[in-house]
Amino acid sequence: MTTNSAIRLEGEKTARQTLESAVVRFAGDSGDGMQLTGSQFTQATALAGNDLATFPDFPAEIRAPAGTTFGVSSFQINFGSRDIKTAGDTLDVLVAMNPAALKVELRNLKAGGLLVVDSGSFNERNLRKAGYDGNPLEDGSLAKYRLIEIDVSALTLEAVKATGLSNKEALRCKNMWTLGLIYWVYDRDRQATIDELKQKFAKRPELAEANIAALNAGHAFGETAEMPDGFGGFVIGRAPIAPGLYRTVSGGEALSWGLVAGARLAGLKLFMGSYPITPASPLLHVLSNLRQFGVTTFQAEDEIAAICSAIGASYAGALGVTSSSGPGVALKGEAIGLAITTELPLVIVNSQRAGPSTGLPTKTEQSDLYQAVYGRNGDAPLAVVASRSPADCFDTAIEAVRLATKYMTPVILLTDGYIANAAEPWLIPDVDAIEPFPVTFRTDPEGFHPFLRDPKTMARVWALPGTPGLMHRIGGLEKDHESGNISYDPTNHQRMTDARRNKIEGIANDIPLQTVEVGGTSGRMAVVGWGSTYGPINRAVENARQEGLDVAHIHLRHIWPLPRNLGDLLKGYEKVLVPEMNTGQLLTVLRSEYLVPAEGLNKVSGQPFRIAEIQAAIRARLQG
Amino acid sequence: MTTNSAIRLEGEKTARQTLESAVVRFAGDSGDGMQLTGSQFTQATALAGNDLATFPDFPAEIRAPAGTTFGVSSFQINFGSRDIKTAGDTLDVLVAMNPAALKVELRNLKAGGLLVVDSGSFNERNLRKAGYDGNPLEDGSLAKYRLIEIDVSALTLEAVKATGLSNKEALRCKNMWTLGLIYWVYDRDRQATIDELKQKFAKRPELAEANIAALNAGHAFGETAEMPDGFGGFVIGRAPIAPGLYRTVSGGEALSWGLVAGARLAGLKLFMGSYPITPASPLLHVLSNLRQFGVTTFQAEDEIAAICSAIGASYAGALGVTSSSGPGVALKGEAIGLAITTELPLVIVNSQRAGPSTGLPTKTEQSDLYQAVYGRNGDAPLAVVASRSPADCFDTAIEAVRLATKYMTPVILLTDGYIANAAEPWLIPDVDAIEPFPVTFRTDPEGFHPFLRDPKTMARVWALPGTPGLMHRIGGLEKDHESGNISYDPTNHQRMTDARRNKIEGIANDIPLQTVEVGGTSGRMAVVGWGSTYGPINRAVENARQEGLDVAHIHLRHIWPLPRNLGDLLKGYEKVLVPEMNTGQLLTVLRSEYLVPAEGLNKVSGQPFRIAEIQAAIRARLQG
Amino acid sequence: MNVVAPAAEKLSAKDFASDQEVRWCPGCGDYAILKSVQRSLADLGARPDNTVFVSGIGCAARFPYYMSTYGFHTIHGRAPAIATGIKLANPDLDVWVVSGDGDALSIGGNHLLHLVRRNINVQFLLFNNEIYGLTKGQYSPTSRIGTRSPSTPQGSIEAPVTAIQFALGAGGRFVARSADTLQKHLPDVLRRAYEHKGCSFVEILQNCIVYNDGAFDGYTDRSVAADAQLHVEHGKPLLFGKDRNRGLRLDPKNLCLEVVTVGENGVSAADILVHDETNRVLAGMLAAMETPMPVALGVLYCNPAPAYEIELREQGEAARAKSPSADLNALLRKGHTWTV
Amino acid sequence: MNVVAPAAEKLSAKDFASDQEVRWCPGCGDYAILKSVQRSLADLGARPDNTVFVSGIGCAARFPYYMSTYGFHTIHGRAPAIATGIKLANPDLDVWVVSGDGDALSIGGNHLLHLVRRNINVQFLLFNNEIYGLTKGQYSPTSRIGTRSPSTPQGSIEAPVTAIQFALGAGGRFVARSADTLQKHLPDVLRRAYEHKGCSFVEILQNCIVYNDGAFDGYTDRSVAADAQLHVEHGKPLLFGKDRNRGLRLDPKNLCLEVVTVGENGVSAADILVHDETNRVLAGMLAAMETPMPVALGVLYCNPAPAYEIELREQGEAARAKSPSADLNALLRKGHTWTV
Ligand SMILES: Cc1ncc(C[n+]2csc(CCOP(=O)(O)OP(=O)(O)O)c2C)c(N)n1
Ligand SMILES: Cc1ncc(C[n+]2csc(CCOP(=O)(O)OP(=O)(O)O)c2C)c(N)n1
Ligand code: SF4
Ligand code: SF4
Ligand SMILES: [Mg+2]
Ligand SMILES: [Mg+2]
Repeated sequence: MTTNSAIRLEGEKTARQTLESAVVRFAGDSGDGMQLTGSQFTQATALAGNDLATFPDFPAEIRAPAGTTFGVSSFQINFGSRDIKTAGDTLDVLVAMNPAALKVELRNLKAGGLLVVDSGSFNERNLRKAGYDGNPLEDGSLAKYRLIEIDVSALTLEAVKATGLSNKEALRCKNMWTLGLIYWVYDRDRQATIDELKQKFAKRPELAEANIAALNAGHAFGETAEMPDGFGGFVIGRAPIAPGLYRTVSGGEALSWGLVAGARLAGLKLFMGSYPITPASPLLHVLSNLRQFGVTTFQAEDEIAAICSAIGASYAGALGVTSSSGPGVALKGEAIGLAITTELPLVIVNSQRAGPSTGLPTKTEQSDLYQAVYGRNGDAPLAVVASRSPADCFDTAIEAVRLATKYMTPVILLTDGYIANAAEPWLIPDVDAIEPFPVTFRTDPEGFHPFLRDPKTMARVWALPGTPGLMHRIGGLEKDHESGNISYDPTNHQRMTDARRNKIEGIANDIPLQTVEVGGTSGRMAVVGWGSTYGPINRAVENARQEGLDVAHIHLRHIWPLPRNLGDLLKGYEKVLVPEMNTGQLLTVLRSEYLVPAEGLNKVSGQPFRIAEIQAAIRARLQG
Repeated sequence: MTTNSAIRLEGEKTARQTLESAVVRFAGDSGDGMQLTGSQFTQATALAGNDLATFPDFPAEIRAPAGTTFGVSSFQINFGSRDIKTAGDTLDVLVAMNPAALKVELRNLKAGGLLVVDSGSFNERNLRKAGYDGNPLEDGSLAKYRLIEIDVSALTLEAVKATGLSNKEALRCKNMWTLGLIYWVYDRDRQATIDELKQKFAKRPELAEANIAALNAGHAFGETAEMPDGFGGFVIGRAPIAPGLYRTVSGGEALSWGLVAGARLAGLKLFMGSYPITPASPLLHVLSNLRQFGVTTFQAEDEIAAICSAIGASYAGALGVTSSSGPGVALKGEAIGLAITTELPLVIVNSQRAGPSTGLPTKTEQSDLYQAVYGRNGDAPLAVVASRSPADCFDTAIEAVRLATKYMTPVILLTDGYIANAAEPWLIPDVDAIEPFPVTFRTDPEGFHPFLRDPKTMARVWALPGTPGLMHRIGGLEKDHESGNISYDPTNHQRMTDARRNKIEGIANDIPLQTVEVGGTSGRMAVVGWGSTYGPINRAVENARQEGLDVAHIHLRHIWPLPRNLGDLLKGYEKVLVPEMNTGQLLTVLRSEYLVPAEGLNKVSGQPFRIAEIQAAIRARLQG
Repeated sequence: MNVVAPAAEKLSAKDFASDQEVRWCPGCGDYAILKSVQRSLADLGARPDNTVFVSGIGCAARFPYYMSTYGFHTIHGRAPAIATGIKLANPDLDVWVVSGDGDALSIGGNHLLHLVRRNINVQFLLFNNEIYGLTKGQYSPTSRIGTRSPSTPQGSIEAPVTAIQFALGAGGRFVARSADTLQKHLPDVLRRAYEHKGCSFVEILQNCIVYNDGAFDGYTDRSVAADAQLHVEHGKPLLFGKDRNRGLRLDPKNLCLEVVTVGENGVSAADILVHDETNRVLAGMLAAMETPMPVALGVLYCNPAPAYEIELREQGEAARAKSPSADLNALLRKGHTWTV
Repeated sequence: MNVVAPAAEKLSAKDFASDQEVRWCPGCGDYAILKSVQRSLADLGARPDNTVFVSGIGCAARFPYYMSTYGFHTIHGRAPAIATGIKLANPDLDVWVVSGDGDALSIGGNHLLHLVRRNINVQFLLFNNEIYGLTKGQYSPTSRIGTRSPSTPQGSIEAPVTAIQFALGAGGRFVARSADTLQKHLPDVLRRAYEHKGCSFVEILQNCIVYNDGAFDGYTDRSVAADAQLHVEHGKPLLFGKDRNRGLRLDPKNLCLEVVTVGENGVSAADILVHDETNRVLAGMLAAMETPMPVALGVLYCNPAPAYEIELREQGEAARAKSPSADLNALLRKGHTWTV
């Protein structure tokens, strides 16, 4: 070993190798700043013109003891010069800041992949905490990887010495050193990160200076140090992306902004009643900072109060929104029924997580579809839409607001933990160019009845308290089809039940016909998905088609009602495969609606699908 | 008119006419004691050896103002010398104690039916309250009925004069006078009623005396007074009923007793945590009086606390039971998930009522099947059973307890407002003759793990706090498949999800194969029902078969998992018709499970099906 | 639906009555409360079109149907949460919540706690009949120990919650008590509640003639009223009785109240405690009084603090003042962007 | 799973620790509480196999996993209800409930109210860190006004609920307060709670080092502790301070407490209030004290009443005594029957 740089191999560097795409994972202790590292790398990668997708993976514990395997925090990014659909099945590069990170993440690294480790953290204490008997850096167990073993700790201390920081603070810059090195690996520009560090530490310039010094040192190390096999770095060209202004956006942000945009398009103020819960809280947090957009947020005492406050707000003329995850939405069931029967607009966002019960709060799943479509007492229909990706949250949120206000109905918007936390590049839309759908409140007392319906949409009139002359009473008991007064009349109950059902079914006429993402509109197999499985399904179907298989990808945004051509469309395929991160919930809906012999591909491990899993299933079922 | 008896027509009485069956409805003000009248008539009819079915119909208001239409309280009974399956589509006899009762109930009376009215209550005030412009007794509008118009009020006062009661108290005996008359009409024995009155008013013998006097007077009136067309009364012979000891039983009673019997068969104490709600409260009330059977009842602060207390009780080694109606069960969703994931036995009774939301609390419906089967977050399977009639509640309750304890799972038991309130004759079983299914608690620390499973049932072991050496922790987070400790391992989550699912699906091997109630095991049509529609479906299918139609009746007790032969069975029919008092909920399950093109027959009016409605639908769909 | 012209002229109690037939049991105490409320609203010059009655489920909760105002009959226990949403979305509305003892203190206890604590400016009327009326007579959280009911055939064994003590424990800033039959007193209390800016909590003792008849006869019956009711008034001595010579004295050693008679045993008028409605400790002691002490009626505590929705509105205004343009396109473009 | 022999010999604190790795943030106040509880159970001679820890959701609620007793980590806010069921099904178990300020007072407020009111014999430990720890730092119902958090970037605007006042308002019969760092005081309070037959409510001030660090430094920091903490003891004067010469005096006119110094301004030892833990009014006044008054720690109120589950058991026994046979066949045959 040379002093300070623990590179084992020698030789001249080769030229940068051009790749189509790469998957990198930064993994370290919760305190190691891996999420920041990841998001900075994401930004630099976006600026370099790559397409990308990310997957932040937090520990369940707030701040697990240092060095433990359950305290490992990671950030994965897949980027390339072609279009990128998932955060990647397997890793090309793994950065492991400590033994625990290596222990947890190594199994995802490809043979021959680049493995960057901070050898400075591979001391006996850390090895033991990670559950290693020996030191993997020394026992040859990593032979099948390209190991870059560096004492990042020491090099960082060295790099930031000039700033006079304490050892503890100086070591906090390790992540920037590493980031600098990976910037070198992929030939990324450091300027945006430098700017951001300056802004972030505006009040403590010595910290900015230290972090920047570490970043630059890491990069310089890449430029100058010897690398295994003479490794000279990669280059990944620009992706063929639609031109325009881009940013990276997380599901939480896009969803919040979509709701704000939707409310504005409807001409309403937005009221958000919520109660914190993983992974739904980001929505509450983002919206809490948007007061200037006419947004009111209310942290209620529980989920029931949260939805009830939103119902009250809608009743008073705002757009009521409530947001939670599975267990919290379970508590809202009774109140959702009230919104259905009083026919008030309401958007209910469910950021799904692994269940049942408390389940695995930080892991992703799609197992609340039953709850969304069926989970209430009585015949209580509503509309359900689902987002497929972080950026798609913006559009689906607007669609949810449109349906809620146009049809005077609660709408459930399904997203999940993966979408809420992941980020992706987003072609920023021009909000002014979106067709508005302004609400009209009833003001004319002449002939007014609160349950008069629009003959086309079947939506009832919306008359706000405070309006002269329109005083009326509504409630959860069955209502007369006109006056809204309590009615025990059997015919009226049948009529209102039918009206509620037909109103929601009628939405099918107001949503786009189902299109096919990839493949033909008939054939041997359709793979039907919804939500965050979009990426892996899409890539898997594309791959399978390249293998010559006759398979198409259909992805649903509207879960209820379903697009009116969907039944016919599905009947055009010999087989229908429905991959879901649940035990087969959309499957039930499709089979019952269309009597198509659809089959499920079900994964309930808290982890997103891998492309390969879906591809294998397509292959197997087409052969089978 | 003759004095005191307002009989209009003259002539000699004819001999009693023999009938196969009859439908009688007693209708009056809430204060008129119609429910008591009805239950006395039921008893006398049962003692006379008829088969019978009843339908009590209460006003929604606790005590509506006298004379209003919404204050009308009725009791309908169908009885006969053949087997009786429903409370009857249309009335042979209507007793209307006031104008409001006439107004509300007349539409159900057959042309030519017997109409008994208390003309004493047809004063202007009451007529106005009932919404009559004129007096229907005088305007010829009742011409198509056999009207028996009697000043019951005056005759009652007369009859009880000797007892010295106040006018107000004396008039309270009107219902007994009327009952006496109807006893004459059907030639019923008064003794049981006389005994009961004596017992009821043991502390106020003058009231007993007055009521008995009125009863006798009404009967004597029938014997002696002139009747329209010389009407001489009916006679209805004994029904061919299985021999044994009988009683009448309401759903609330049978369900309570079934739960107590089930707990005893399992060797457990019963703990019932509940919160009052219509129509579920009777269960709480009945069980509250059964403390001597090892029953503990707990009126919780809400439905969430109710189920949670039951979960706690099960955890501590009792049989936890909770009971509510739709809106209350909606609130239990999150906690049901906890019971599912901790795999504790629990029985959740849902006495369904008309929804959505508060709906029509006093009206019946079957619209909580979705909620039962699908209404929770996460992949959260449990078992669902449904009672078809008041008496059937006893057996289904035992079955629910058996499944809950044998499989360590929550079981939802669906009943409804109709079943809860109606009463029917019941061949009293010998509890000692029922096969027990005793629970064994784990006590051996050797090799103990809380999530070890019985290889056959897949139920986990049940180890009670208080047991030396078995200390362990359970909870709502995903658990290691053995130790029960928190596990974030993806494979373990998949394994546990599969285990929960397979355990419930495995119950299908432990329930009877589905049988056919009436008709062949294949043919042109199967009518598939569940719950309280049993009666009307059964009779409708029998009638249709008598018309020569090839149709069968299949009635499900096990809603989830479904009997393992059901799919094949249904595929043997050309058509499957699913009548439900909802918009098609079992329909969804059957279509999705078996891909059979089943069709719904849906009635959501808060009223049970009429036989004729189902019969017409069978006819139409077989022709169509 | 009622069309009431935006009238400048004074409305009468009748103008606040809807066209719906009132469906409580004949003789129910709710009738008298309904009348009091209708009369009070008229006297206070409230506008039907600016007034909202929100309720949960129960007999009491049918109240909104009988008012010609806006009305929302919601679900059991949740009226406080729905009222909160209404008030936050439109703070200009006059919002009244009507609830029963089960609705407010059993299933709805948590929402009530937080409504009171947050100090949302609504009038919360708790019709306390110490029983579940609508579900036919089960005991409630305010039922006295030993109450026999369909669910407690052997008698209830729970110490009842004292509504007023609960409201004080929740941090209530306006806490008052009256009774259905007090047709002069109740409107006075309602007026004070209406004028209070913040959450006004009013317990109204209400007779359920069917399931708990006479529960409050010990206080409200004419024959005992003078000696059994203590009408508190801010700044006035806490005196009661036919001759208004009985009063409350503080025992400072034991920190408790005792009933004394002025002119007896050397008790003088100066010994009698003077009611201070801003004193929470006194309010708590008054609330806790039980037979043989008199029941304290009137405004037990009133000590205003800023209402939640006003503070919230101010925060909104501050945010808007900081970024007056509220340009959504700009928001979407904030932070790092790049052009392809 | 732990196999602990039904040992006659005395257990140590370690015997109450499970084999699970403790996963709170390093430096979290929960560690100290865990230690105190484990030590207390050992000292009290509790049996692991007869002890159940029940919790809801939150950082605090992970507690049961770290105890070698029976444990049930339930759902958010519902631990009191589940504990109730456990205790009613088996009154012989020792049941402890561990909860956070959000779990107990936000979503779970209603269940806590009723647990306390019913007087179910459990020890309820509320770890109050005035923040939502597990969900990453949102303000809680005990957060002080102005708390900036991810959901209140402009500062919270709600008056916090005072846990002890709430418990008293709910009718609590045992109400106490201690803090994570008080390693002598806390076990004393836990012992009292354990010995109390009925619901024991214990608030434990707990430092969340990540999201609300130092929230209680004004009371718990060594430098201020003596002057900022008042340790109450039944029958002893309410004195505190380095020199134990500061104390509480009652102002009987205004019904409030004031801090005085013995020996100054003519204040004598006799002027100092003596703590009476059976006096609810005093407990309320002590609970309400805020800076610059000291924080009251110890058993503020203890006034036993029959525990619910004992009364319930007695009712069951009475019912069984009345019909000792409990013949199910006879029950089914009671009332009118007939033979066909
Ligand atoms: C979720 C739910 N649970 C239970 C009920 C049944 N329920 C209706 S009102 C009521 C209690 C009524 O008591 P209270 O609030 O005191 O009002 P009162 O009828 O006495 O005026 C109950 C338990 C319901 N409607 N919804
Ligand atoms: C039904 C439901 N709602 C919300 C959550 C999310 N959640 C978990 S713990 C918690 C609050 C934690 O705060 P606290 O009770 O004070 O405990 P701490 O973490 O501070 O110890 C919340 C909101 C949940 N798990 N379940
Ligand atoms: S049941 Fe009681 S509270 Fe309800 S309306 Fe009747 S008298 Fe009033
Ligand atoms: S977040 Fe706070 S309360 Fe939770 S473990 Fe960390 S320090 Fe403790
Ligand atoms: Mg009540
Ligand atoms: Mg907390």
